[in-house]
Amino acid sequence: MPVKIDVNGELVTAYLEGEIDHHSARVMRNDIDSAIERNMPSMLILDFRDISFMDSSGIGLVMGRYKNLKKNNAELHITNTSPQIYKVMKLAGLERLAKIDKVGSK
Amino acid sequence: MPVKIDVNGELVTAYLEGEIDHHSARVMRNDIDSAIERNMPSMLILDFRDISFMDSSGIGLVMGRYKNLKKNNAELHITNTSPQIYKVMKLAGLERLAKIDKVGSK
Amino acid sequence: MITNVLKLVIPSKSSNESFARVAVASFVAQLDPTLEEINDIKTAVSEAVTNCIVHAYKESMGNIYITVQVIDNLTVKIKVRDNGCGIDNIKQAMQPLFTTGGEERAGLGFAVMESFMDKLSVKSKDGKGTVVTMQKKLSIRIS
Amino acid sequence: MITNVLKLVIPSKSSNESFARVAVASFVAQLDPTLEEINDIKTAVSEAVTNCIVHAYKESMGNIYITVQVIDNLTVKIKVRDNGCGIDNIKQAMQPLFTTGGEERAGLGFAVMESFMDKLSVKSKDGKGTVVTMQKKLSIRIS
Ligand SMILES: Nc1ncnc2c1ncn2[C@@H]1O[C@H](COP(=O)(O)OP(=O)(O)O)[C@@H](O)[C@H]1O
Ligand SMILES: Nc1ncnc2c1ncn2[C@@H]1O[C@H](COP(=O)(O)OP(=O)(O)O)[C@@H](O)[C@H]1O
Repeated sequence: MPVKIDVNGELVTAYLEGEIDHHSARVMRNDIDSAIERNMPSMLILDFRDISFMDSSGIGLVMGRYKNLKKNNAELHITNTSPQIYKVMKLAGLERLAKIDKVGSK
Repeated sequence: MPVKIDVNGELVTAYLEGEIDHHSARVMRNDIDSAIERNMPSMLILDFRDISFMDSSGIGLVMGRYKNLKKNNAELHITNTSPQIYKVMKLAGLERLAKIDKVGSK
Repeated sequence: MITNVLKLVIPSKSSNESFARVAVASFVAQLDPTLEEINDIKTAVSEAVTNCIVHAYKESMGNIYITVQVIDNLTVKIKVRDNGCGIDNIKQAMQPLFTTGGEERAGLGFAVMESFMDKLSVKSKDGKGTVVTMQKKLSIRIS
Repeated sequence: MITNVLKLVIPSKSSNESFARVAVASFVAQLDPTLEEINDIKTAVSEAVTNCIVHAYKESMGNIYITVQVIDNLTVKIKVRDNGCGIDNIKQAMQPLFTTGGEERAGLGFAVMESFMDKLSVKSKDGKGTVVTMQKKLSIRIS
């Protein structure tokens, strides 16, 4: 199970697990999208605390979910990014689309 | 430092660290031998708690030290062997030369 | 002087992406790089290998050839080669956000390689394949 | 059916011993082996690679060729090849405790490979090199 979903009213949190690359991103994408569809959250939190590695496939993953949420005017929030993950997100300019918290920040 | 030496009267304990293969065994061998020479123990304990891997180069290492100790009628004791290490020692019949304690046994 | 070399060949199965970057990272780990350096290399290799799988061989299967050269125990030179479809406009392909991979590709693979490594060069022949060469000099460690 | 293949070439530097076994282990890890299975494979590979470094190429340097074939996602077949000095009496070489490596070699490399893997075969030509082929079938995991 690479994604654990936690629903709290209009707030949905997806806890991602493992490594994000092209290979693993497929399954995660489906899991998150069906959670969005089912729960129609006004805010989605993607929690990266258990992601040990991410390449630009993870950017595709985040951007795709961002677009999906936009349709319902919902917000995206990214938490617990390790330095490696944050560096990739920074390069992609993801902080212009979503609030990004580094690991350890609260 | 792949070997930490602890001297307690005639009892010398060598705490090995890292992985034991042909490459790493050289340094460990020298460290242990000079501790034997310096302290002339009546018992040497080789502690494997921080050894994460060992191949048959480790057998050579143990047998060589056993022979060195024999010259002074000293004993050899092996402690904290992981299942992987114990399996290699078992194959070599090392339990006929030294008392071997598995990790977690006391 | 080349002080160590690794050659590695794997089929373009997407489950090998993870293996490829871990293998290169553990080879480079012998040089005692910083965590950031090793992560940069891992990420760049992941991009290059993924491109072979996603773009070069698309629906087909082929071999991915990875060579890692260590120069003077300090500089890491990595080649990732495929015999796939090739890139006809390399300049365009290397532009950030450009992708032919559809919705879920960010078009940032080359941007990551360029920014995380010191040097990047791409050579390609249409229908023949592509070679990506990347280089990174590690910081000198005082030990 | 061969479901995955890894080819790996490294020079016979003793610092590559650790890399070689870790690389093979992480390749095999894709099959979700037990910890004991992965450790058995790691140990057997370590023995075969060390033999190339210590015996085949002794004071010289040469390449070590490692091939890992995964068959039906269940059986792992590993070849370790060198172009070194070769073994003139294989039967004798494979005997437990036999070594030409002096004091610090236990003469148990082949014994470990034989006991930790399901199959072992050794082919060698004097002055030409040696190929060690080992095979292990993983236990079927119910998941
Ligand atoms: N090895 C390759 N073989 C063929 N085409 C490639 C290769 N690598 C990259 N490309 C082309 O370059 C484009 C940009 O690549 P990249 O920056 O890595 O982004 P992405 O992989 O997200 O598309 C790809 O969409 C593809 O058209
Ligand atoms: N790749 C090889 N090339 C040449 N000789 C080898 C090779 N592998 C093994 N041998 C010979 O076989 C002997 C036994 O090997 P082994 O059982 O692994 O024990 P050890 O490595 O401790 O000597 C070695 O001492 C050596 O003479």
